[in-house]
Order: sequence, then structure tokens, then C-alpha cells
Amino acid sequence: MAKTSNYVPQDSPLDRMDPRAKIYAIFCLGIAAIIFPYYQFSYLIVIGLFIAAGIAKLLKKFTKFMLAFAIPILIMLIFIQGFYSPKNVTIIADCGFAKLGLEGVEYALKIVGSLLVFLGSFYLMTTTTYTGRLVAALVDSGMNMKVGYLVLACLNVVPQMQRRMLIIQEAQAARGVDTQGTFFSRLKAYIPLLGPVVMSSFTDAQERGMTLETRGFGVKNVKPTTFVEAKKRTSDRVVQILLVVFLVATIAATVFLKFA
Amino acid sequence: MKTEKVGFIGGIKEQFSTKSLVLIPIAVGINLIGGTLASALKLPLFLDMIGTIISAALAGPWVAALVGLLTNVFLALVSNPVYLPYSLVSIGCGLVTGYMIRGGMFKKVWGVVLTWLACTLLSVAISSTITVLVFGGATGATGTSVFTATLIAATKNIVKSVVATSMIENLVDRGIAFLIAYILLKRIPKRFMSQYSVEANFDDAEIDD
Amino acid sequence: MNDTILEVKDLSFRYRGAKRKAFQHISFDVRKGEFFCIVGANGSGKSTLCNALVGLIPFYFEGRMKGDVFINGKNTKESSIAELSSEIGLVFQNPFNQLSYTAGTVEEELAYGLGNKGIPREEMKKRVAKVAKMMRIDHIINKNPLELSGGQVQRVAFGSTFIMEPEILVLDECTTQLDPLGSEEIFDIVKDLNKNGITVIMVDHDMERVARCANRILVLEDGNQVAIDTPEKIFGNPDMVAHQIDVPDYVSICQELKNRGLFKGEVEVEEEPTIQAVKEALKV
Amino acid sequence: MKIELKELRHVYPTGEEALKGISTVIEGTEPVAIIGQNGAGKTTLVKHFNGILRPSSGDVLLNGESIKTRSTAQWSKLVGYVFQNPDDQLFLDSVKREMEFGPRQVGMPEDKIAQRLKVISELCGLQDKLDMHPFDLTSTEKKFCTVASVVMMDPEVVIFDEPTCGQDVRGNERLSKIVQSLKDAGKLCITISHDMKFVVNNFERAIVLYKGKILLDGKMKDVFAQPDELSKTFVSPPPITRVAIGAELGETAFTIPEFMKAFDAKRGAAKHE
Repeated sequence: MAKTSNYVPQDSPLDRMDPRAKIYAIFCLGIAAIIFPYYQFSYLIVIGLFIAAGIAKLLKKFTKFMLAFAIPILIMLIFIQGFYSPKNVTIIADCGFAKLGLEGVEYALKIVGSLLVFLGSFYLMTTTTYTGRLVAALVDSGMNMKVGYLVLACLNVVPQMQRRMLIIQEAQAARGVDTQGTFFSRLKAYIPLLGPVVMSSFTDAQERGMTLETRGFGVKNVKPTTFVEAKKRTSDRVVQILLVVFLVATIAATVFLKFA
Repeated sequence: MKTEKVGFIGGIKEQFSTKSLVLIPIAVGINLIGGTLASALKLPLFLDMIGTIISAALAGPWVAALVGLLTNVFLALVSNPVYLPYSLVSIGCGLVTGYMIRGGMFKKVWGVVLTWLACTLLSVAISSTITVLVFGGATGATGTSVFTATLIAATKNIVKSVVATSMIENLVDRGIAFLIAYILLKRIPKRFMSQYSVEANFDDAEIDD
Repeated sequence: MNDTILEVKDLSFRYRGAKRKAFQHISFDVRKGEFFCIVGANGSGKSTLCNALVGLIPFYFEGRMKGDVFINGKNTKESSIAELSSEIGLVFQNPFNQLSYTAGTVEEELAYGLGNKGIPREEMKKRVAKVAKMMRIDHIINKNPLELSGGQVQRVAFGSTFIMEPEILVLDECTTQLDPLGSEEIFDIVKDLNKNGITVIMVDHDMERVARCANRILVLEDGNQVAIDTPEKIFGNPDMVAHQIDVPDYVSICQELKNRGLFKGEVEVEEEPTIQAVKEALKV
Repeated sequence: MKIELKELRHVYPTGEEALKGISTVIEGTEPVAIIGQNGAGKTTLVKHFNGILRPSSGDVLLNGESIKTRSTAQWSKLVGYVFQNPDDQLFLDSVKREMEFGPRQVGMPEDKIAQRLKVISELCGLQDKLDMHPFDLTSTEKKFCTVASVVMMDPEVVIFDEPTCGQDVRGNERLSKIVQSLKDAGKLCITISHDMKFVVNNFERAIVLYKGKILLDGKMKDVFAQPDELSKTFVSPPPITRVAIGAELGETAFTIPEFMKAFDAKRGAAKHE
């Protein structure tokens, strides 16, 4: 069965943190990493993320994810930008077929660094946040219930449809649809397999709409409540303020470095 | 139940009735299942916008755009955050397809071809921009990235290589996706369509005895 | 017991784009606390009628409706589906299409409708606990609804409908997709609810069950109202077979006995009385 | 047609052992019903008859050939399987196309397809609905569309998964007719069903499963003469049979004439005393 989210329930400070504070973290840390002129800075933040992952008891999973992303893209980008970036002036190595330029390598490191900050913090948020709580928090902050419905429904509907797909594969195989063979015979099997999913989805959509309507979906002039609690604690507010302060400080430092 | 003429924003709002809203997760599901199915059948294709096209035809451009966005958000949440910036491509495709269908493009085969080409061009433009500006040319060690790298080594031009790769990839993939979506759309039962169509081309006469 | 809770007056409906009406000129009333059944062949308009009772027609489905439905004297046309949901609830066939798809646990699922109506969390928790117990799902309250069996999901669907505190429950073939054990569990609950004063309107194919439960039965054929009467009168009438109504075995047995002059009075519609009747007949 | 089950075991990837050694032979044209509580292994068992599932150990032989030798799509010529939910199968825009799809997949000649289309559509009551969209049919007709699309392939064995689910009187009558005519045409019908009324009136042999094993196997009458064994797997006889047992008629009656015959016999005997 397909997984519906990355969330791993753990008893940790990161798990208890309000989802909104984590969203602040993604943006504040990410933007800071992008604007600061030296690429080393983003790697410092990445180290910080590793510490956070350790606190969240997810160090192993996090490391695996970060390495699986960082290594291939680093190699690709150093190859692409290092050898072929038009900005290259300082040559640090000559490999015969092309010359490796310092500016390109630094640019590659900068991109990868910023991406790692964004992806790492995003990943940490998804692994430490129950999606229901994230939506509850956003609804609490004034987000429309309909948007909340869409995010949660997508996460829940897809695995359901994937299970359905397996049954349809069996049903169509029993009607002689072969999923082996040449490219064209496999392509030909695509419609008998996807078709029933699409067609029956419409009946499903209609009935699910009925269900939502009878559950008071989209009632106007009512402030909806959620079963899952979403309350900001003082510590969450402190974290948010610290993150904003960090971003402001980085901006100040960047400006200072540029003009001084 | 009569639809009145409303402004642009009102028109967008009208596309989001409960009936359309429940269609969105299902269209996202079709996108993703289309993709999984393609890899299960070992087809070298993505085929991950069939749901977007179908929702564009049924519920309009903005619903389709949202389907595109949510598909990428879903992938970002459960598989790889790299998908997130590319949601712009999906949104763009949803809008272009939706508005072209609104303009009557799906009534004739050449219209479908035109929509396919427009969608492909837009995809290439947006996705190349993202690949170059956000990711510096590659998003990892995927087949596409390796192909791009090879092209760069040959042409010594990053932008051109990214665009060329994206062009090949999108042209074939979107083509087959449009073909399949078109075939499926033609098979959607009238009974269902009549519940969706905003146009009043259905016999809506009073009940009489 | 005799106060009318629901009244249908000369109701007709045609779906948009459809050639013929789903049903026409339907008129009946349902009394408070009654167990009312609707029977008829597939395609005779039963489900559409159910949708009209809960307000999905005219508010959700596109088409033309004529006539009125009154619940507690209030015309449904002047209400909304959401408002109606606290007076009349619907449970239909496919359990998995009755989930909101927004909940990670059964308790969140149960609470979803209350959340939309802005019920405070304290009240929500109280009602969830009460309904979970009633629907016998309190042991799976923290499970993901999508990982439950069809029977369990159907009980969750019952709970989500019932938590809105309706006085009338409309059950549209709500056990068709369940196995016998799952169906029995559901019917035990339905019988309990009915005993506690909830009015039940049920569509079902199992005539043994209909005969056993119903106070009155409405027979539909091709969208027309054919008859409305007690189970004994409906099933005891040989013409009903012509209206595509399956007659319970008990009734057939009684009629055979009657033909031989070994049984008097109205037909039996339940197992025990039938056995007694057969035993009596053996002695004659 | 002959299906041999040899110590068939099936263990799901989750570790659940659904079938714990099933051995029996299904032969000829005698319709077989497989009954038992949910989770007894009914569906798991029949999914081995066309290779959707593969034995974990043991074997299934179709006319002497092991099920393992071919794919489900290849077996589909020999074994047809009507799934419970029509929506898992239908995807074309007319009943006719739906019916022609399977036969074309297995390479049936066009003239034979045309000829069968006529016969089968009549058998399934769809002769006037051939141009309709399957999703515009009533649920009864939709079910028969899936039955027709499988029977069209002219398989030797037809498996029905819960065929009476959601059916009305006419639907049940038509199903009986289909089972009978398949039998007359020399085909083997196998069904999984919870509907005992349908099972006892249309099937001659019953295989009762309980926790992955065969609990009872034999003629319908003999099987239903053992209500205590049956209750182990939560199968209860149809109402008429229950009344016959309750009134101590001493016969396993499935139909009204059978019931009355038993009744008269008992009454006659009582009078003689």
C-alpha cells in the first residue's frame, strides 16, 4: 500500500511544535540562505538542520534523504556549471575535454546549499507534522476549509485509487488484457487499465459530493472548528520571532557586506 | 440554478462548486495513477497530466490549474520536494488547456493538436526556466539530467541543452497524454456530463405531464 | 405515534438531460417513529427519491423538480442541505464514498460535519464519544478509516450522519455491499435507533428483512407509486409479483397453506410465526 | 473441463495464510457454489482458477495443465471471471464495444463475435441496449453487461463473484437463466455468494470454506442438511429451509413445491399414526 505522508509519529519537541512555526522556518531559513553572498553560510544552516533532525529523533532518515538528494545533484551541477558556466574566469583544473572554473563550482555549491536548506527544512516539517494538524493550524489562522479539504482529500484519495487500480488490473487481465510484450502492446493496455478508474471516479465524485453536502460542507457565515487542536504555545511564538530576527539579521549583514 | 453573467473573479469562483471540488482530488489521483501506471507498464513516459486535462474539460481552467498545483504539492509531500517549483508548469498547462477547451478547441481533432502544441511550448518554457534558474541545469541524476549533461558537453550551452531536452520529453509525453485524455473524455457518459456542463445546451424544459 | 414527520406531496423529478422522469406524482407521509420501507426494481426511482427526501434534490443534482417535501411541516425547498442534515440523514450503498477523505482517524471523521457547522470542540468530543459507542466503533476510534473493513466504514458513515442528530434516517441499500455478518451488525443498530424513536426510511432488496422490519411499505415501479400499505397487505397481495416484488418465502408458505385451507387470517412475514403456522397446520 | 486442486496453499505478502491446503476436483458441468464467511478464503481460492493469484505451494491443474504455465490474460480464453463490481471492468462507451472487447483481445474471428453478440446480448437482456453507454444503464443492466462481456469470450469456465449483490427479482431470474444455459452449453459455472436463496436454487454442488480449509463439500442438499456444521462459518440456510427445519419436516427443502411435498408427507404420516 502506498504511503500517504512522510509523517513519523515521535515524541519530540519538533513534533510538538506548532506547524505554523515550521512554515516560518522553511521560509526564513531558505530566504536567508539565498540572499547571503557566501555559499558557506547555507551549509552552516544545513548543519543546524541536522541538529534539529537529531532532536526530532530522525537523524538516520534525514541523513539518508539529504545525501540521496545532495550527491547526485552536486555531481551534475559541478559538471554542468563547473565546466560550462559562461561565468568561469578562474580555472582551477584542466580535465582535457573541458576546464573546471572556480566561479561555476561556487555557483553550483551555492545552488545546492540553498536547495538543501529549503528541501531539508521542508522534509523535516513533513516528517514531524501530522497533516491533519497542519491543516487545522492553517484553518485556525483563517484558511478556507475548502482548501483544507483539497489538501487532505488528495492525500487520502490517491492511495485509495491505487488500491482500486490493482483490482482493475486483475479484472482486465481476466478479459485478456496483456500487460507484457512490445512497447505498443503495453501502451495499448494503458486505456483498459486507466479507463475504469476514470469512469468510476465520476460516480465516486458525485457520491462524495453528496456526502460533503450532507456534512455541512461550505456552510456560509460560520467559523468552522476542527477536531484536531491547533493552539500556538508561547514557545512556538518565541521560535517564530527568533526566526524572523534571524532573517532580518541576515539581510542586514548582507547589506552591510555589499556596501562596506 | 440558472447561471447568470458574472465578472471574471465571480466566474472563477463559480467553477468551485462542491461538485467541482470533489472532482479535484480525483483528478489529482488520475494524474498520479497515470504516472504510476506508465511505470508499471514500463513505458518510458510520465503521462501525469491526464487528470488535469479531464478536469479542464469538465470544470474549467482554474480547477485544472489547481489540480496541477496539488499534483505537484502531493509529489513534494510524499516523494520529493524538487517537484514543488515545477508546479508552475502544471498550473500553466491547466490554464492553457482549460481556456483553449473553453474556446471550443476540443470539438475538432486539429483543436486538440493545437492545444497539445500550446501546452508543450508553455511547459518547455516554464520548466526550462525553472531547471536553469532554480536548479542550475539539473535536478539530480535522473535520465533527463544525464541527457541534458551530455548535450551540454556537446554544445557547451546550458540553456539550449536544457530546452532541447525538455522539448523532446514534453512533445512526446504530452502528445500521448492528450490523446488518452481525449479518448477518455469522449467516453464520459452524458448522464454525468449533464450534471457538470455550465452551458445550457441540455434540454431544461419544465416538467410536464 | 400518529404525528406526521415527513410529507411528500405530488413529487416528480427529471434529471437534466434525461429523457424520462426518475419518478412522478409521488405522495406519501411518514409518521414519527415509523419504520418505512421503499421497494421496487433497480431503476424504479428509489435512490433518486431518497436524494429528494434529504434535499440533495433540488440543491445538489441538476434537473427539474415539481411538488414538495415537508419535514416537520417545513418545506425542504426553503432550507439547505446543511440545515436539513440535522433533521434528516442519508446513508447509502458504497461505504467508501461516505467518508470525507479529510480525516486521519475515525474520531476526526465523525467530527467533520460538526466542524463545518462550527460546533465548539468540547461539545464535539462529547458527541463523538456518544455516537462512537452507539455505532459500536469505540474500539477503532483512533484507526484510519481507509484501513477498515466495509462494514466498519459503513458504521462510521452511520455515525457521521447520526452525529448531526437527525430525527429521520434514510437508508438507501446501505448493506448491499456488506457481507451477512456486517449487514446484521448494521441492522441491529438500525433496530435500536428505531426503538429509541428515530424514524427510519429504508430501501432494501432483501424482502425477508423488509417484511420483518417495516411498518409500511411503498412500492415503486418505473417511477410510479404502485401501492403503499403494511407488509402483510403488500406481500399478501398476489398482484405484487407483477410489480417485480420478490415475495418472502414465509409469505409463499402461508399462501400455500391457505390454498389448502390449513391457515386463516393474514400471511406471516417472519420466521418464528411461520414455523408455528406450519406446526399448527400439521396438526389439523 | 476439469479443475484439480492439489494441496493448494496461499500466503499473502502480509504473512496471512488464506488457504491452508485445499484439495478437490471440480469436473464436468455441474455448477459449483463456494460459500463461507468473509475471510474464509473464497475469493483467494477462485482467483487461483485463472492465475490472478499463484499458489504459494501445491498446484491448480486446468485440464491437466498447471496454472503456473500461463498468464491470466492467456488463461482468459479458458476461464472467464466476472468481478463483483462492474466499475472495475467497464471503460468503453457502448455495451456493444464492451462485449466485443474481450473476444478481440483473445483473437476470436469477427464472424463468430458477431454471431455470439446476438445470442449473448439476448441471453443477458441487453439486445435493445447495445448502443447505450454502460454508465447510463441501471445497476442490474450494468452487471449483466459485465457478465455478457465475459461470456462473449466463450470460456469453458465462468466464475461469478457475488453475482446477486444489489440485484432485483428480474436480475436474479435472469442470472438463473444464464447459469442454466451455460450448463446446457457444456460450460462449468462457479460462484462465490452470500445469497443462499440464489445458491441453493441454481447450484448443484457446494464447497463450504472455513478458515482456509474445506469444511463441507458435496451435493447442495447434503451440505444444507448439516446446519450445525454450517453455522461454524456463519452460513445460515435460506428462510424456507429454516422453516422446514424449524417445523421438523425432516427434509431439506429449497423450493415451495419441495417444502409442500415434505409437508404433505409429514402430515400424511401423522394422520396414519
